[in-house]
Amino acid sequence: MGVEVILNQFLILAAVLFVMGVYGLLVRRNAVMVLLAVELMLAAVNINLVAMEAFWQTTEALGQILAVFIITVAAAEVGIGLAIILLIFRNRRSANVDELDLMRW
Amino acid sequence: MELFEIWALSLIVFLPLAGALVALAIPKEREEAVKLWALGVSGVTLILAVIVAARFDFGAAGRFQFEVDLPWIGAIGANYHIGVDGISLPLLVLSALVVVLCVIYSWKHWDEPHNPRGFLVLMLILATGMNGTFVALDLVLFFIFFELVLLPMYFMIGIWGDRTMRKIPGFKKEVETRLYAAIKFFIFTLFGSAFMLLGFLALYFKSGSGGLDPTFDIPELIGRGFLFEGTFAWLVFGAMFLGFAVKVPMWPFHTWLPDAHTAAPTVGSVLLAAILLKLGSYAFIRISIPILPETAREWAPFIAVLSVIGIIYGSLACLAQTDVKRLIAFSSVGHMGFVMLGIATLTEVGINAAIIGMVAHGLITGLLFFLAGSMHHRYHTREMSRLGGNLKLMPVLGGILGFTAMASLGLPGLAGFWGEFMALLGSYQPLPGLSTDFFRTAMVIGAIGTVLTAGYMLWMLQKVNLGEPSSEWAGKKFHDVDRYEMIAWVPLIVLIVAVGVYPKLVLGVTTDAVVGLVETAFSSVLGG
Amino acid sequence: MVNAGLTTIYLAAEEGAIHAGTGGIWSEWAGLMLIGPMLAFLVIVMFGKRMRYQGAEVAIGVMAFNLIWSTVLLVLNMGDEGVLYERSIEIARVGGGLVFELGWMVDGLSIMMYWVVAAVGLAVFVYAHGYMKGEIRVTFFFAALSLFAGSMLVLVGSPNLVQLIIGWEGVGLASYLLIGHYWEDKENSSAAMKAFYTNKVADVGLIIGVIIIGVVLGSFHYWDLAAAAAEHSDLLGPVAVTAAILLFIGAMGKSAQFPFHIWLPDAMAGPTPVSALMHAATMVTAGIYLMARTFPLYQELATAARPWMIAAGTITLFGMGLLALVVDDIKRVLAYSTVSQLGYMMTAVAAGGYTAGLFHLFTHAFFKALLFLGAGSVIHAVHSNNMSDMGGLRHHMPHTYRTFVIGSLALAGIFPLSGFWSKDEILATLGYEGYNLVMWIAVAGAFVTAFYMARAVSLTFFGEYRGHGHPHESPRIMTAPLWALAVPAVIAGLVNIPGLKLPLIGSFTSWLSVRSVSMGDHHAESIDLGLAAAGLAAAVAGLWLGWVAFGPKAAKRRAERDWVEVPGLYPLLRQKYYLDHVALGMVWTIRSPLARAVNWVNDYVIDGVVNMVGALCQGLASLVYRGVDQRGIDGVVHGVSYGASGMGGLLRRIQSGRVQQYAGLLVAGLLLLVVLVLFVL
Amino acid sequence: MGFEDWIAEPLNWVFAVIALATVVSGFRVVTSPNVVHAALFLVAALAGTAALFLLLAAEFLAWVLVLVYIGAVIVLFLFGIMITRAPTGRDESNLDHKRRLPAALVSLALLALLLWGLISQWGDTTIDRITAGTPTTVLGEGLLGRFVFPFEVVGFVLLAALVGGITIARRDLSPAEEKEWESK
Repeated sequence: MGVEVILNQFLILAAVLFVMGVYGLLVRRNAVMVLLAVELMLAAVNINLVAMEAFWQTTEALGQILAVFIITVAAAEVGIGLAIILLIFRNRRSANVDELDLMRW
Repeated sequence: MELFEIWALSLIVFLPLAGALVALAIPKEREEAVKLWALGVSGVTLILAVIVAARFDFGAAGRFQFEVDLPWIGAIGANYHIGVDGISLPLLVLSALVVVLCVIYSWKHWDEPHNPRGFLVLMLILATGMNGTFVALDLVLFFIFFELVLLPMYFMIGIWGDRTMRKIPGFKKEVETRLYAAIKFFIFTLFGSAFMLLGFLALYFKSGSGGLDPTFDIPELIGRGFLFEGTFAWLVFGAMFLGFAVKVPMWPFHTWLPDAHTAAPTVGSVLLAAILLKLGSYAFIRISIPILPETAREWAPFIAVLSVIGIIYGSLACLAQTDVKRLIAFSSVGHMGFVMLGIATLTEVGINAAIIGMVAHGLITGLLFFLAGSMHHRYHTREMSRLGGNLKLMPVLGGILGFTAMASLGLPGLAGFWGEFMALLGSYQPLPGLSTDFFRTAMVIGAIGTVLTAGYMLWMLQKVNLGEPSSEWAGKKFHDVDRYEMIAWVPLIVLIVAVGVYPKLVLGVTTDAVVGLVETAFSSVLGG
Repeated sequence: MVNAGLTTIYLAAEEGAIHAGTGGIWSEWAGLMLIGPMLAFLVIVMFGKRMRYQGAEVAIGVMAFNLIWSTVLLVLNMGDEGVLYERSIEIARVGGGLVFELGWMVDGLSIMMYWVVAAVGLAVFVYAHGYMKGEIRVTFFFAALSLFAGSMLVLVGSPNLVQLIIGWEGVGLASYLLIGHYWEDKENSSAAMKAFYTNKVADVGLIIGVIIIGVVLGSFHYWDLAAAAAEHSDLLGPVAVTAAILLFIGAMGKSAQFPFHIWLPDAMAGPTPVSALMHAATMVTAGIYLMARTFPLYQELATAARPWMIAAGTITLFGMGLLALVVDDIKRVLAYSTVSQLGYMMTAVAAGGYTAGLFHLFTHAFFKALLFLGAGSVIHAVHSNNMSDMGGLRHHMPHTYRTFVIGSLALAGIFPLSGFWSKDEILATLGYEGYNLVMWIAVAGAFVTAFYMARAVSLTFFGEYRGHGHPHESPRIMTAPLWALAVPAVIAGLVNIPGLKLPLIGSFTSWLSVRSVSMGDHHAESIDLGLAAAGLAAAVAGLWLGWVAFGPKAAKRRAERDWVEVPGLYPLLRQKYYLDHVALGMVWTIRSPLARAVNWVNDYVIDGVVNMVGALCQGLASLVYRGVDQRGIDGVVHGVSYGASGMGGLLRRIQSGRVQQYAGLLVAGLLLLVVLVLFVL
Repeated sequence: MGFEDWIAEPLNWVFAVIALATVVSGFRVVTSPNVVHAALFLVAALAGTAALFLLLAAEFLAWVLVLVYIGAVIVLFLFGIMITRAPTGRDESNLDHKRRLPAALVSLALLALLLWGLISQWGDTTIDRITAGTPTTVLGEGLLGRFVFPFEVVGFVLLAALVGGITIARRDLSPAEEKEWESK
C-alpha cells in the first residue's frame, strides 16, 4: 500500500485510553463504574494487539485471536462482576467501593 | 515396598493439604461428614507416620531415610529434597499424632463462630506445614513450610479467638484480643522470617563460591561448611537466629506467645504449643548448628544467657498471672528455655535433651492447653481467682490437671523431667572450648528455675484444683470429662508416662543422629 | 574392731573378693517389690472405686507380699554369706557415654530398707484401713499410700543415682498428695505445698550433685562412685567436696535437717497413718539412706564436708527437740521428735558411724510408727489433735496406752528397749571419732527427748479428761498393728548388742555389710558402760522431770500445758525460731514484688517496645499517607491501620481495606519500580 | 517524516477523526457525572475501537466487538446500573471520590511513562503494509487449530462465569422480604 501509517499512533491512542481507564478505576466510587473503566482498559489492550499484529505482519492472525480471547474473558468478567456487585448491593444497600472496607482492622 | 519408601513422606506432608481441598468441596452444613473426613485424613497421615517410624532403620538413625531428591525450581537450584533422620522422626510422629488428637477433641468443642469446615481445613493445612518443616531438607522448601503454618494459625486466632476487648498499653483504642494477638503473632514471626530468609539467601550465594553451583540443599550446605566463616558466618547465624528465636520463642522475642496462646481457640493453643514452637528449636538443630558449627560456638554463650533468662523470667512471670492460659503460655517460655539451653551446650547430651524436651513439652503443654480449654468451656472464665475446687467439681478433669501439672514441673518418671535434667547435665560440661564456668553458672540458675517452675505449678494447682469451689458455682452441674476429651487425652497421658519411664522411646532414635551431628560439626574441637 | 584401711564392699565386689551369694530367684525377681506397689497404685486409681474395700485390699496385699519377700531376703542375708545382686535395664543412652538405667539392687543396706518399708508399711496400711473408715477419698488415699511406699522402694532399691532421683521425687509427690488429703482446707493444701516445695528446693542440691558425679565419672552407678572414692580417683577428687555437700543438701530436705525441717511439722496436716509412714519408713529416712549409700564418698574424699554435716545434724538433734517441749498438738510433738532423731542419725552417719546411724533408723522406724499410730488412735477417739483436749485416757484406751508407753520408753532410750541400744551406739561412735562436744550435746538431747515424751504421755494418758464426748478404745484392726509394732520396738535393739552375735540371726552390722568385708566404719565391739550409763541417766532424768512437771500432780495444780515458760526461750520456741517467717518472707518476695516486677517489665517494657515499634510505624505511615493523599484524610486517624498501610502490602491488606487506594498505590509503585529500573539502575 | 506527509495519507484523516471521538468518549466514560451517560459513552468509545479495527483490516474482530460489547455487555451494564439503583441523574458529589487529584497524578505519570516508552521504542516506525484484511478463515483455523485448547478453556470459563453469575446473584426472597422490597 505504501501508506504512511505510523505504528505509534495506534499505540499512543491505546495508551491514552488505558490511562483513562486507570483514572476511572481509581476515582469512581460506584462499582459498576469501576467495571466500565476496566472495559475501557481492555479495549485499549485490544487495540494494541491488533496494531501490533498489523505491524508484525503475522499470517496466523495471532493478535486477533488473542483479542478474541480477551473479549470473551472480559464478557465473563462483566457477568461475574455484576453478579457480585448485585450481591453486595443486596447485603449493604450500596454499591460504593469505598464503603467495602470489611477487611479493615 | 520401594514405592512406599519414595512416597511415604510426600504423602504425610501433602495428604492433609489434599484432604483440606477435598473438605472444601463438602457442603458446609454436613458437619459430621467434614469431621469424619478430617479425622480420616489425619488418621491416615498418622498411620503413615507410624509405619515410617516402624520401617525406619534405627541402626542408621544418623542417615536420612525415605529420602526423595527431585529437581524443583531449576533456576535457583532449589530441589524437592525431603527425608527423615533420628532427629526429625520423633517430631514428625508427634506432629501427626497431635493433629489427630486435635481433630478428635474438637469434635464437640467449637469456639464461636462455629464453622467446623473452615476450622478443620485450616488445621489440615497447618498439618502440611508442620510435617513439611520436619522433613524438608532444602532451605527453600523449609522456608515455604515454615511460613505456611503462619496463615492457618493467623486465621485460627483471628477468627475463632478470644472475643473480649483488651486495652493495649500505649494505645488509646481498645482492641479485640484475638485481632491484636493474631496480628502480633503474624508480624512478629514474619519479622523474624524476613531475617531468616536473608540468611538462607546469603548461604545460597556464598555456597556458590569456589566454582561450585550455589545450592539450597541442607546436607550439601553442611558439606560446604568450610565456605562460611568469619563475619559473614556470624551475620548469617545472627539472621537465622532471629528467625528461629522468634518462633521458639526465646526471651526477649517471646511477647507474641502469651497473647497468641491466650487468644487462640483451644486447639490452636494446643497446636501452637505442641508443634509450632518446636519448629524454631528444630531449625537450630537442623540448620544453624550443622551448617555453621564454628559460629554456633561463638553464639552459644549468648544463646545460653537468653535461655536462662527465659527460664527464670518465664517462671517469675507465671507467678504474676491471673489467667490460667496465660500462665501456661508463660510456662512455655521457661520450658523452651531449657530446650535452648540444651542446644546451646552443643553437646550430645544437650541436643538430645533439647529433642526429648521438645517432645515432652509438646505432650505436656499440649495437654495442659487442652485442659485449660475444657475448663474455660465449662466455667466460661480463666480467672484463677474465680476458679477453685475444680477437683471437687470435676474429679477426673482435676485429676488429669494435677497429673499434667506434675509432669510439667519436671517430676522424674514423667516425660518433662528428662529434658530439664539432661539440659542441666549437658551444661555441666559443654562442648570443649566453651566456658565451663559460664555454663555451670547457667546450670545452677537453670536448676533454680526448676524450683520456680514447681512453685507456680503448685500454686496454680492450689488455686484451681484444691480448696472449696467458690459460691459462684454452687448448684451448677458440671459435666466431667466427656468421651471425646478422654480419647484425645489418654494417648497423651500414656505417652507422658511412657516417655518418662522409658525415655529410650525418643532417645533411642535420636542419640545416634545427634552423636553423628555433633561429631561431624565439631570434629575439630572434639579431637576425634 | 578398729577400722584398719578401708576396703569398700563395692570395690571388693568388683574384684570378686567377697563372700556373698546372689540370693537366687529371690534377688533376681526382687524388682517385683519395686513394681508391685506402683502397679497397685495404678490398679487402685483405675479400679479402686469398684472394689469391696475401696482398694485397701490391693494395697495391703501388695505390702504383705513385699514383707514376705523381703523377710526371705533378710533371712538369706543373715547367713554366713550375705546377698549381693544387682540388675539394671538401660532406659536411654544419652550421648557423651552416659547411660540411664532402671533396676534393682539387693545388698545388706537395701534389704534392710526393703524390710523396714514393708514391715512398717504393712502395719500402717492395716491400721489405715480401720482409721480411714468413713473418711472421704479412701480409694485415692490407698492409691497414694501405695505410691508412697512404691517410690520409697524405687529409691532404696536403686542401683544408680538417676533412679534414686526418680524415687526421691516420687516420694515427694506422694507426700504432697497425702499431706494434702483434706485439700478442701487451704491450710492443708498449703502444708502439702510446703512439704513438696521445701523438698524441691533441696532437690536442686541433689540434682546438681548427681550431675556432677555422673559427668565426672561417666556413670551414675553407686559401684563406680564407691570405687572412685576408694581409689581416691583424680577425676572425682577436685569436685568431691562440692558434690558431697550438694548431695547432703538434698538429704537435708528429705530428712528434715535444719533449716529444711520447716515442712515436717506442717506435714501433720495429713491423716495420721500418713505421718506414721512418712516418719518411720518412707520419706524422712531417704536422706539418711542416701548418706549411707554414698558413704564412701564422705568417708574417703569429702571429709571436708563432714563438719558441716555434723553441725547441721547437731543443731537439728538438739534445737528441734526443744521445740517439741512447747507444742500442744500431739502429732507435732512426735514430728519434732522425729526431726530431732533424724539429727541423731545424720550426725552419726556424718561422723563415720555408718552402722550406728542406720541402726537408729532401723529401731526408730518401729517405735516412731508405733507412737504415731498410737497418737492416731487417741485422735480418733477424742477428735482433736491437741493434748489440752486429752488427759486420763489410760482407762479408756488400755491398748493404746500400753503400746504408747512402750514406744515412748523406747524413744527415750530406756534399757533394754530398742532405742537404748541404737542411741548408745551413736554416742559410742561420736566418742570414738573424737566428737566429744557433739557427744555431750547428744546426751543432752537424750534428756530432752525423754522430757518431752514424759510430757506427752502425762498430758495424754494421765490426769483428768479435758475433752468432750466419750473416748473409746479403737477397733481391733487398729490396735493389732500397735501391738505388732510394739514387739520390734522392744526387741529390735537386741540384734546389735555390742560384742554379742546372736546365733542364726547374726548382728545388724553384719546384715549391712557383705561378709568378710568391712564397711570401714567404727562399730563398738563392747559396751562402754560409762557412756551407756550417762545416756541412760539422762533419759531417766528427763522422764522424771517430765513426770514431775506435767504428771497428774502437776496437772492438778495447773491445767495449762506450759506452766514453765522460760523467758526469752519460750517465745523463741513457740515461734519455731522464726524460721517459718524467714521462709515465708522469701517466698513472698519471689511471689509478689519480684514476679510482679517481671510481669510489669514484660507488659510495659518488652511489649512496650514491640507496641512502640508498631506505633512508630503507624506514625510514619500516617505521615506518608497525609503527604500522598492530602484530601483523602477522613479526619480520624486510625493509627494502627494507617501505620500498617505504610508497612507494606501485607499489612495494608489487613488493615486498610480501600481497594482503590491499593490499586492507586499499586500503579504508583509500579511506576516507581519501572522508573527505578530504567533510569536509576 | 513530517506531519505534512502523515496528513497527506487519507487513511490518517479517518484515523484522526476516529481517535478524537474515541478519546473524547473515553474521557467522558470516566468523568461523566451521570452513570447512564457514562455507559453510553463507553458504547461510543468501543464503537471507535471497532472502527479502528476496521482501519487495521480486522473486520471480524470489529464486528465481534460491536456484537458482543455493544450488543450484550453494555446492556448488561445498563441492567446493573438500574438494579443497583446507581444514581442515574447528574450526581457529581456522589459518583467520584474526593481523591481525584492523586488519582489524576498517578494516571498522568503512567501516561507519561507509557508515552516515553512508546516513543523511545518505536519512534516513527511505520506499518509497512496493512493487509487487505486477514481472511476470517485464518482466524477460524487458528482458533480451532493451534489454539483449540485455550479456546475450549475460555469457553469453559465463560460457562463457569454463567453458572457462577447465576448462583451468586440468585436469591430466594422470603415473602416478608418480598413485601419489604416492594414497599421500598
